[in-house]
Amino acid sequence: MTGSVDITQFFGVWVSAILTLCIFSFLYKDNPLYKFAEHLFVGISAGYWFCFYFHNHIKPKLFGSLAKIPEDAYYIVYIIPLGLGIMMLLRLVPKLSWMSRWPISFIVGTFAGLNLINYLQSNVLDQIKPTISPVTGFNVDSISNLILAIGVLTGIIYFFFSAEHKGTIGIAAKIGIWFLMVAFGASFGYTVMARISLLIGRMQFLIFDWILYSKNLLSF
Amino acid sequence: MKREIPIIITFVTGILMIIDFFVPHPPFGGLSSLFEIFFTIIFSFATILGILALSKINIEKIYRKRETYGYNIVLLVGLVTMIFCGLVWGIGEKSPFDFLYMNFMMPMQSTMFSLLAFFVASASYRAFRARTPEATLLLIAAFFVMLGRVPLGYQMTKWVPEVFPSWLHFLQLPIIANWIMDFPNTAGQRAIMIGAALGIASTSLRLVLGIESAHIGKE
Amino acid sequence: MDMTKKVLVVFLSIVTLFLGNSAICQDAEIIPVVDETALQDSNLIEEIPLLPQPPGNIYVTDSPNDGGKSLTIKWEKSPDDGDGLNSVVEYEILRAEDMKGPFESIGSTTAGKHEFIDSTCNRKNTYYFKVVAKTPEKFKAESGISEGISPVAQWFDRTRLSMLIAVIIVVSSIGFFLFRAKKEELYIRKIAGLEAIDEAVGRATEMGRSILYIPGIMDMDDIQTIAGIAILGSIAKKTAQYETGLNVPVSRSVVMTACQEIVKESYTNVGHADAYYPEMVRYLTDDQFGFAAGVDGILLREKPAACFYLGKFYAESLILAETGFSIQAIQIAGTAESSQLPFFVTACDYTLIGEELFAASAYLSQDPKMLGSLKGQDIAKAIIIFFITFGIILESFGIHWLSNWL
Amino acid sequence: MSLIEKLKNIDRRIIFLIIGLSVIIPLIVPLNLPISVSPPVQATYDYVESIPEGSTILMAFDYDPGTMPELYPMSIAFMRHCFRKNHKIIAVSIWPFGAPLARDAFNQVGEGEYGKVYGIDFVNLGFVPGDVVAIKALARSFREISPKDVDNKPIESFPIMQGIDNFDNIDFVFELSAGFPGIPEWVMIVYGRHKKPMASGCTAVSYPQYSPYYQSGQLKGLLGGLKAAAEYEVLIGMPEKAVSGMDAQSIAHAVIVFFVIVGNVFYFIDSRKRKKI
Repeated sequence: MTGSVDITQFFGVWVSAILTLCIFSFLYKDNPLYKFAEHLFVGISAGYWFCFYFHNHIKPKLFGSLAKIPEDAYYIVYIIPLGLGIMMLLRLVPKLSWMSRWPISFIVGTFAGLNLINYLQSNVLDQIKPTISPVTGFNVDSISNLILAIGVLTGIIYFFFSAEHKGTIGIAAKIGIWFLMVAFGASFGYTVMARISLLIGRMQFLIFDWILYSKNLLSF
Repeated sequence: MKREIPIIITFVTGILMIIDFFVPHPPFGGLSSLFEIFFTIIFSFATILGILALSKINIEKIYRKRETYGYNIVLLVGLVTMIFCGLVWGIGEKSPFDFLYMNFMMPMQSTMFSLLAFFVASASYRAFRARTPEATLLLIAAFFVMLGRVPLGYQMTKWVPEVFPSWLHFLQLPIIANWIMDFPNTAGQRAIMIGAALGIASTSLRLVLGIESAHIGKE
Repeated sequence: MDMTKKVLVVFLSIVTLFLGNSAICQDAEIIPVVDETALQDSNLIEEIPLLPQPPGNIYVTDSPNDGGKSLTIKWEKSPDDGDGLNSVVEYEILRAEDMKGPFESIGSTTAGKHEFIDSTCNRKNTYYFKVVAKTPEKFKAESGISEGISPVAQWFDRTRLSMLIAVIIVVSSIGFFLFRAKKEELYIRKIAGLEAIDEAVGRATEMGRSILYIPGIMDMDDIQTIAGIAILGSIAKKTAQYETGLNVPVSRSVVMTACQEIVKESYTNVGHADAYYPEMVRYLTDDQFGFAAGVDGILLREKPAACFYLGKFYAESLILAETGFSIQAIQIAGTAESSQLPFFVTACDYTLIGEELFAASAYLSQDPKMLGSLKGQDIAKAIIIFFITFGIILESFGIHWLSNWL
Repeated sequence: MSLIEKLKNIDRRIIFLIIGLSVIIPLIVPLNLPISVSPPVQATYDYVESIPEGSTILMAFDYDPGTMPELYPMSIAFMRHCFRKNHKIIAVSIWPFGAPLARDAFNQVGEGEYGKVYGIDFVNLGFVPGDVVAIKALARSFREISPKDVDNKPIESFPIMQGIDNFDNIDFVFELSAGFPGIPEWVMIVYGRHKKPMASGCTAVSYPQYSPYYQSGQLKGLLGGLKAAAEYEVLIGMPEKAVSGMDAQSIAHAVIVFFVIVGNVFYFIDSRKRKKI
């Protein structure tokens, strides 16, 4: 290890470690350290995303496109988002605040149309196709396919709103909810892993990047 | 007029997006990409509203000297510093903005995220109890997958023969776990996906037709 | 001449030829290639077995089902691709807007392929193409020039026919009941999570505590957020009537605006416009975990008696629900995000699963048109069930046309 | 309150403490438990093995430091495999903080371990804003949406980009996804529109949600979480961070399983007692 200590790095590691511990303190109970970290976090992150949107959306997409109008008249369409964006800001003027409904309607309409199509494609058609698998006899593949199909069908029946869950439909809906429960249990079980991984990552930071790093620096 | 025009806008844009999907011919084709860009611009503008509202609440608290107003000052300092750095020096790598992100925001993000390890443990201790048949299924599935996904589970059942008879091989925990993930779990997920898509289609249709217009304050 | 010398001579002649040629072409307008005719003239072709033969029969068509930006270039593989000398490793595609050039490279593809899609065309222009076969040693052989062609835009994307049929089926079944259904004819099953809303609001009122409502963490481009906002409308009416506190932290500014609109409207509708103030809906931050940290703070300090999480959630779902549990709030959640449902199901008192979230606003409003749309969804589900069952039967008997068509 | 009652309603902070310790201790004192490989991971590995040497792979770094513990070891393992097979890698991120993560991975593996050269064997196109729109635009033309690489050099100048401009020129796509926009969006465009083979790495939590894409063949392979990263490390024969973290993972896991069992035992005893009364 060289004699020169990177002050920025040293400072950064210590700040990170202290803030990490402040957030962890929440597990014990609400306390001034957590309150401090929480407020700092909300402030910094709100500022972060504001700048992020400015540099990645407003600047290149809006200003960049408007600047191209002299070369290519097509870019005049970017007047639309500029206008709608300004209407959004008119909320600050109480008398004109109703104008913010226009941009909101634009957003809602656009994504209602888009989602209608996209979800029917990816969540319905693309899911029906792999569910249609052959059941040809008494073997692992066929039985698994059959279970998959039964699960999908009864699961869909569970979501029936206009039929009372009684009789055949009642039984099917019951089996459906069982499949949903198995799915939830499985997802949960799978998640446990990931969550522990995150804690491992954080602990690796505290143990190796902070304590050992500082120890090495001090012992030098 | 304050209500009709927004409903007309929703209708027209919604229909245009559906046409865009099927008609590649200009001016329809590519309209969705363009509108998605418009959306990012509009919500970026709207962020100013959010920032102002956030500042307003906190400034008021400081002004009224609520007992914990020190924390509101912390929040505002964080906000202003970040915006100042971001607008003056940009947000590129090695900028002050990046330094603040990497050493202040990022560790808090990951720590907040890692709290989930603790919450997952307490939730499973409390909630995974065989109270009802449904809860029992949830418990069993979770149990197998939890064990099957770690080396420990593999250790527990690796003595089960791999070759003959083949169905016995199935009793190995990782294989059971994978099977649960691939079949019953996929089935459940798929049912939710299909149902959700129909819910989305129906809601979208109601929005486009102006029957539901919660977004503009009308119920 | 012994073998080694022979090889050496061939090698040297290749090197000089290659160096010379590229040197000449540095100033030329056309991309450097080994001109085959020139080689034949100088009888070098016999001496240089490494030179590939050019691809043949270049043939350009309009790419179907697009907006007129794309052309499909096909060619016959060079005889030295995979066969013959087996020296071709790559084809480069050159394009010009005039038969005389200049030809510019627009992309390449590995050997063995004989098709390239150029998706950077403009309908107003006519294009000419050449395909160049290349060897690892950078030897090139050029095909002839294709006939001029302009891309054409299509009015219907035929690959999306099955999707069009699906959209027509779903939209017409929902649409039919949306307009035809009468309230008295409609039965809608009970949804426990929604029945519990009154209980939750009542409890908060009794305890004199507030209600926390989060319409997810995503923006208005997600229908789940809109569903969450619609439910907020019904809940705000109740809190207005009972004069219970309402606290709506949001993580998107557009959502803040929309939530303010609907809360204000609800308060006005039940005659409590004076009780509404915009800060009921407060923006915290766009950041997922910054938002979670902020909401945790609100939960611990304001101790709401009831928490609603209805919309799109990601990993913060369990952070919120477990903190809510620790303050003994009654919790009602709902999302279509299947990876987060398990956490809500385990940590909350009631959970709306997937489609139930979207049905909620119809259910709460009891508006006949809205309820009719739920009936329409059921018809669509019945059709899907039929399709899957029918498909599995066909498939089991070895008939594949349905799955192929999908 | 009886002992059973007390244990049933145990202060959750005690659970927190036990979990914390069960992660920290194995990190300091490793155990080296063996690891089995699951089919979706094997399938990913096999696919990378099967494509001809020198193919061009598009690697999308769509995650941020928040999910690094899971996805970064995965990126490293996959990258090692690719470079060992002499594949070329084009990295791109539609998540803002993916680009520096890609740079770190290239520095460590590409230049550090395999001596690969920037611009020839790999390139980092950096962050492309616009979510789904960005993917669509990349599919159409790299040069159009991202004319400069992460260091603002024109991508034209790199040999690796010669003749490569859109998804039609790519042999394989590997998407590392921590959420939206992620796997569904990429699948929609890469598989749906361009019919190109694609595999993915995701966090363990989203694995169940995306496994239908693997089941239906839209994904050639799928890596879920740290476990899959550890499996991949084993497959390429280079056990590292993911494998070492697996010990802590296993112990913490066992502790949680133990909690679930204990919780149920107490619940069972308690409910029997109540029946007797």
